[in-house]
Amino acid sequence: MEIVFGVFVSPFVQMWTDWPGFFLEVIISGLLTGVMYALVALGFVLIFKASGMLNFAQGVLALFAALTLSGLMDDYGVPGWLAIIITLFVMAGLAWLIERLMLRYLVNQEHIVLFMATIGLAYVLEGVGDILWGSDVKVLDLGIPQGASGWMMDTFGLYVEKLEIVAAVTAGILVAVLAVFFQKTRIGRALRAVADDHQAALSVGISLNTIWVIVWTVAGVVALVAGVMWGTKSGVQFSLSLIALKALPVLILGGFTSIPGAIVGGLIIGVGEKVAEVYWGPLVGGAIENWFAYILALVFLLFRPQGLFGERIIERV
Amino acid sequence: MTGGANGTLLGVDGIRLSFGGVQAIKDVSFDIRRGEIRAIIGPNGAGKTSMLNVINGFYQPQEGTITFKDRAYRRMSPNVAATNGIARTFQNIALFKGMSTLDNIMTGRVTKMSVGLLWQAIHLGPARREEIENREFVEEIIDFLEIEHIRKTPVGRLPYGLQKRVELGRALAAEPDLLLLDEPMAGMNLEEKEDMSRFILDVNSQFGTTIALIEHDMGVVMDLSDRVVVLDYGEKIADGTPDKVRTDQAVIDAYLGVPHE
Amino acid sequence: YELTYPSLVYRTGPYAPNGIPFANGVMDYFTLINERDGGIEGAKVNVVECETAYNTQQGVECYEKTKNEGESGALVYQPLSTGITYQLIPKVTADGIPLFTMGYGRTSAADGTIFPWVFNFPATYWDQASVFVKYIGEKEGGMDKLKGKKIALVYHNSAYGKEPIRTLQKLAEKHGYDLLELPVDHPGQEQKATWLQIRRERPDWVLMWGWGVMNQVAIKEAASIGYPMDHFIGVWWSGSENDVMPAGAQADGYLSGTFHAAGDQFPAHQDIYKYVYDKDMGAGERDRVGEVLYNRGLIAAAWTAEAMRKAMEIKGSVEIKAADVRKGLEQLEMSPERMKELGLEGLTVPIEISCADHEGPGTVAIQQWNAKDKKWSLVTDFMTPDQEVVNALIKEDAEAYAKENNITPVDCPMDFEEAKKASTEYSSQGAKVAE
Amino acid sequence: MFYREAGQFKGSYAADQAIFTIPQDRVAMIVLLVAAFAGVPFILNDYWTQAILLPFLIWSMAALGLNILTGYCGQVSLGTGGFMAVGAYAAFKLMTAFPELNFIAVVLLAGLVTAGVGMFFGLPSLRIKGFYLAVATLAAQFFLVWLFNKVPWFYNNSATGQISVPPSYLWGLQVTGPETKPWAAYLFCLAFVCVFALAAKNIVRGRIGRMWMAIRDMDIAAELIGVRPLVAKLSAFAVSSFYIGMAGALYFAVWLGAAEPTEAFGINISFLVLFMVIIGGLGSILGSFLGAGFLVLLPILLKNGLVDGVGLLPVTAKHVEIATMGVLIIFFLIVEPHGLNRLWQIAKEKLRLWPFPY
Amino acid sequence: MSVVLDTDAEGASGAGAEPARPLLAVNNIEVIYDHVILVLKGVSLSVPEGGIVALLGANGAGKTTTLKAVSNLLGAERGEVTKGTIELAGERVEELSPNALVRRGVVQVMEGRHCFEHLTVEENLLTGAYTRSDGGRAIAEDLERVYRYFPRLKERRTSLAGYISGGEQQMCAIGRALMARPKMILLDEPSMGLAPQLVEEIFEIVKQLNETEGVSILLAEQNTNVALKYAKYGYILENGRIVLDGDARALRENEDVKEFYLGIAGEDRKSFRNVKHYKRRKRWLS
Ligand SMILES: Nc1ncnc2c1ncn2[C@@H]1O[C@H](COP(=O)(O)OP(=O)(O)OP(=O)(O)O)[C@@H](O)[C@H]1O
Ligand SMILES: Nc1ncnc2c1ncn2[C@@H]1O[C@H](COP(=O)(O)OP(=O)(O)OP(=O)(O)O)[C@@H](O)[C@H]1O
Ligand SMILES: [Mg+2]
Ligand SMILES: [Mg+2]
Repeated sequence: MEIVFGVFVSPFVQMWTDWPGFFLEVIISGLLTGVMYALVALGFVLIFKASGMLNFAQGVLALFAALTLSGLMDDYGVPGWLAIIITLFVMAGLAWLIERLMLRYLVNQEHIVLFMATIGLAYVLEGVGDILWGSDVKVLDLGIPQGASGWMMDTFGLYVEKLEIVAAVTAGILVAVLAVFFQKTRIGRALRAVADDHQAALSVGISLNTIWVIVWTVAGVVALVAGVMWGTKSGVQFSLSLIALKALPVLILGGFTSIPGAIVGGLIIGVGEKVAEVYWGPLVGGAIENWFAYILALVFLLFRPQGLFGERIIERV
Repeated sequence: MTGGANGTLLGVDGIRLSFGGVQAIKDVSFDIRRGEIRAIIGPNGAGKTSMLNVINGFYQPQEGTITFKDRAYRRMSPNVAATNGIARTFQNIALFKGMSTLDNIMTGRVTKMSVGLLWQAIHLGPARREEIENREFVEEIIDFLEIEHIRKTPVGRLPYGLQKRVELGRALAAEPDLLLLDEPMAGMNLEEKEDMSRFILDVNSQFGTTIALIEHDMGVVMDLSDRVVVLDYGEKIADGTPDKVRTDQAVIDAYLGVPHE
Repeated sequence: YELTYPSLVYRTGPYAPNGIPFANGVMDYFTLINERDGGIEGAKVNVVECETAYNTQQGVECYEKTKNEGESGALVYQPLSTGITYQLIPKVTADGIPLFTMGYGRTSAADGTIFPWVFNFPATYWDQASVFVKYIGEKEGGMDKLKGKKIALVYHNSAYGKEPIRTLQKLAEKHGYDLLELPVDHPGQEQKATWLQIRRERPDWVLMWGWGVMNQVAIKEAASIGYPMDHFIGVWWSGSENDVMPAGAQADGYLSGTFHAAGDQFPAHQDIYKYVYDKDMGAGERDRVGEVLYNRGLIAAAWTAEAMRKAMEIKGSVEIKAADVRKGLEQLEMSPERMKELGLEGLTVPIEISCADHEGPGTVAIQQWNAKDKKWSLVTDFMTPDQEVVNALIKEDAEAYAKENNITPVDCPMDFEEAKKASTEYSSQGAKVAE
Repeated sequence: MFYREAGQFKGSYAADQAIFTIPQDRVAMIVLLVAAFAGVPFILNDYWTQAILLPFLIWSMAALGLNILTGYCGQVSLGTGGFMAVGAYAAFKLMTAFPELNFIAVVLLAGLVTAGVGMFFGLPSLRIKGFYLAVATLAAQFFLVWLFNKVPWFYNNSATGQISVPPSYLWGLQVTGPETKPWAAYLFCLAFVCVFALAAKNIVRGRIGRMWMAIRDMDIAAELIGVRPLVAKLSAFAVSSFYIGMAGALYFAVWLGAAEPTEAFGINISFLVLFMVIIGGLGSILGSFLGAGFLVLLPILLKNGLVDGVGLLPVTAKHVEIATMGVLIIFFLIVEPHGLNRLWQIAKEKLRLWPFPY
Repeated sequence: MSVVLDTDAEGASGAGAEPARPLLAVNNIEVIYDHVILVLKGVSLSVPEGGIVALLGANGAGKTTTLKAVSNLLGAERGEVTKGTIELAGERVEELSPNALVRRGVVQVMEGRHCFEHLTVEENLLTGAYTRSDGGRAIAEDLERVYRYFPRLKERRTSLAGYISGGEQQMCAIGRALMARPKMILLDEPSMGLAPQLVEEIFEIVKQLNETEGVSILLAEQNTNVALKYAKYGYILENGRIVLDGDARALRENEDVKEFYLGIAGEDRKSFRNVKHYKRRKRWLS
């Protein structure tokens, strides 16, 4: 009994009593980190929603975008805004290539095969990215504010990362736009149709090719945003692609097919893992946040196998 | 075996089933006697398939009881149903696409086989014996249904009609006491319907299997079934011999449209 | 006669940014040897690079692939990864090829009586940990002041990261500071939780055993929570240009351990420009010569080359094999004079290895980052670790290993402690480093 | 013309159930085995064993395991790395705790332990399906690695958490530890893999295998005809983990000789094995071998080809290699989504029809 | 009316003869699945402008395959047309993408429904109008029209297509095709799983579309009675070959067709109960 108490209650009580602000800080930074994850998760959701494909290359896509951007700025001294525009075009071109060379030959295949293909794609992008831009750490500076927000610090004595606030705002906007796009528009409907049944989609005249170019372009853009945020945070380098692993629990928690789910999932995971690490980590030797995120998601899934907002899994004979 | 030759094998009583707003089945009761062929008909979306799903425990009704072999179940579970001898085929074919015809039918005998993992691993002694015994039984079914030629073909590649036949085979493999057939003849041409009818009749007469049959082809229904129950919008609107049902005005309005000869 | 030096590198994968400059340093130095001196005693060195991507399986593959390469066969290995080191220790012992893990790998390999084929001079993680504590003591105004202080260790949650823990715990017992252990999982882009804890616990000092992206993020986070950089000390794998650059000006004043100086102000570097880059045979970009990790690679190569020379001297012929190089390493003496000849004077300490002691002096200096002119510069002399503590640990671990794998210690003229003392004496003569 | 089953009739169902119904196949198989056991050991050198054969055999074992779970029972798992770690650490603990324990027993026990762990982490599969499950299994991956990294008991409190294998002997032959003769290590693994490949084949063509496949192809229907999902799925997890556990033990004890959890059993292992299974062919025993062979050989061929052949710098070679790997994976999925195994079958079909098409 | 009949009678008879302006002309195509399974061994047929053509045949004869070949959906099943040509209004279409065909007004109702499970019934129907550009009003009208045809769908408009009954799904699939306002519909077993009176209704609808809007129909159907009742011309397909074709009325009179497809032995339909037990396996080829 007192073990339970010791684990679930006392750490918090004690924390709260000796420094309430701190608990708040943990929560806030949890939320913000969550948003950062959500940015990555969004990319996954888009592609899954539109082709039932778990796009493992999303992380590398973000890396690739960030590499291109910083490469353009450092190596060719292109001004930031222009570099961004060029990168957008690059991502679009990439989407086109991917469709042309890969997706169109994989129509109507099992999801696991598609998943596998995206892993192959991840390799290709990784190799090409390295060859094009080299593998040293690149500093990415688009003048996005960084560091602790002085104002918060002074007024509330709270430590809040500016960069993450920017990220939060961006994510909010993205989600709003994309959600509307998917639920309300004709294309959006078509996308969901494709995810359900490639062949039937073809039979009603939906052109998978165009659909996929569209989605992958959008996903590329989202990847760029994620890449910029994380790149600014930790410098642009190979490891950037590994944030995909941070996005996965967010993904299943929110539901593969739900855009708002990505955000909500992000928030829950973010807070969950931070609280766990800060309050429980010390009890067991730390570094638990990685697996804790997954366990947390798992627990939710046991109650809702399709994630919080995912499409119902249809069981019918 | 309990109950007399003509005792009821299965009784559904006051079944009520709804999904959110949709009332799929509204207080339906009927019974199936041992050894008879019982047809369930009705317009699309009347609740026929749902009824089968209730009988073999895939749907849990909000109200009502199911009595099978004189045991009353508040709610049936698929496993209980299967082990007690209820087998079925499905409206939208539910075969195991990746497996060969043979394996599909062998799988139908899952409740009849039991040899443990280790024996299986060395595939000798009991495992091998069991495998061969069951294989022989399955081969009989295969002959019976005349699908020898596709024994080893992955069912995914078979044309629709044959898949239906394999599915029947899989159900038969379980040596069921009650066989539920959901539109076994959909998408077949006349000749195949005739074959299928023959199979159904033979199963019924040779193995004495009781059969519940959902079918939209009136010809078939009227010819094969001993008694017919008619559902419409989840309600039972008629129940009786084919001839009685055929002439029932309510049925004609709701379902048949034009009276069938 | 051609000498084969297999260079296991990782120019790809998550740690590439650190692997590349090191590999370039090695490559350039041997190119210099070949170009300027026509090889070692006239025998050219053939550097065979093999990409491990810092991955053990590939490391093994590289080892097996290269070990019989060329006339001489692989003469010595530098696996550049704790993981691969642990793989290779038994293999090299069986195959009779020396393993030179310069300042990383298995610390207890310092004990030559139990690890005859493994060398890890000039210092180990445990020395380094103890030196950090010593430095802190100085700053606090005496070791006694350490009592009640709080020191946090932020470490890469892996074998490598866990290396210093025991030493720090032992020293904690000794000096009465309390130690706060904060692991960070690979790769470590997300360390909010860690740094929130630091913000809460307010440790007086933070030590970091970081690697790759973890370093950059940690330094940024530290800056964000306004942790004083000059109380933040990184291990020598957390103290390169890569690690501090992304944090920009905020990183100013950040400290890290090292066993050599940074910069290209040494004669050897001038030669490298002259003989290597001017003939554009350089392995990397000219303007990155002299970076911390570059110099580290260069020194690794220098010591290796010297060991080969020694081996030839002992054998009296250039046709050396791996076994000879082991002898060369074991009797390696890098005197101040010799360093001057090689144009390395002041780059690092003189060292002398012996049969029992494969670790050498174990002295470590502290360097500091100057964000304005983007330079690392030494801020201390080379300090000797608290040897009684460290040596004890080394013996303990070495013996444990000996028992596990029933190894009988080779008998050496001196036992480990004495040998250690001797080599420390030796290197202290040149410990003053030209600023 | 010569590769036909025409005119070969099976007298009994037993004969019809044989693994190789076509004599030509049986002969080929025997020849292959003889070569593998009696031929290869003589032409071995360290490089071949360490860099190609051992990895091939051990990965094949792991792939077999995953294929049982993913290919036959349709439960995608990304926990392979973690489960291999369980096997490895079980082996390590056993070997250090009971030095005189026969190494065969060690491997088997390691497998059993893993089977238990696998079953436990398989429980969610009763509720969670498809990619949700796949991602959920990462929980196992991360947790297990964390555990072995954290709890000193697992690595006998060694200073750094590295484990290294003590030497062990079978019939006076050393099978683990540095002085092991390459051929000894090779034969040991080969024997293990062959025996258990056969066992796997037997299981999947029997009742249990059919149960798994039924669950894979249509779990609802399967349940309705009397397959118990609980039994089917958990048994799949158990058997699969058993194989993966043994693979883990061999991987650590025979091949690597030393390991640390974060690096040797990382998530990339999970993916690697998954690739092998998919590339080789889901739901096919042969496929597991083909996949393993493909993914072991390909990088090495590319590496050597690019460096020694084309003469690229190792680094560029590496990048090109990675990219090419990707391209090839995609290429193979496009030509044959059902994997190398299916290609092989089609080839045989064609051969059977040859010289008359169709 | 009769005129039409004659023209397409001669039009379609025999692959060789050039039909009088057929809308769709399939010239002895061969289809192979998975590189090895030869399914269509030279099938030729043609559908005249505004015609209703029935494609009859046992299971596995290749009806579905033929339709998919026309609408270019084979690719998705790893099948391919290896020989022969397919022309739509004189234009070669084997190379076209399926959606290009839909834009040209050819829509297929696939065998086995293939509704979009996670979309509601209404969304399913709207997706049918994906290729249309004639504005929301027109589409809304057609939606109403479909609901008029199938009141049942209107009741279930908001439920996910995955959950509706088999027959409802069938209606949904047909309705979805109608939403595209096609010039030509390829119907694969439309009557499957539909209640008797609905079957009649559907064919009435088809007939009406054909007459009022001149929609051409290619119909693969097992229910030969109805099929030949509404079709103007028929082909009989058996293991991948056309074995008999001709004017619908002619086919209805054909003795073999009578026996094997209409089940009319002599005068009245024989009961399923007293089907003979001896195996009848008469085939035109074999
Ligand atoms: N799981 C479910 N969720 C929601 N609604 C359902 C579900 N299953 C069935 N329904 C609804 O219940 C009604 C009855 O469905 P059912 O499949 O039993 O009809 P049916 O009699 O089989 O029709 P058909 O002859 O077309 O197969 C239908 O309106 C269907 O939409
Ligand atoms: N995807 C596929 N792969 C391999 N073979 C196939 C595939 N689809 C169909 N076939 C084969 O092609 C032949 C024709 O199939 P098809 O579905 O066209 O027949 P059908 O006339 O439509 O039969 P039904 O009336 O039952 O629908 C069948 O023998 C079937 O085995
Ligand atoms: Mg139904
Ligand atoms: Mg068909």
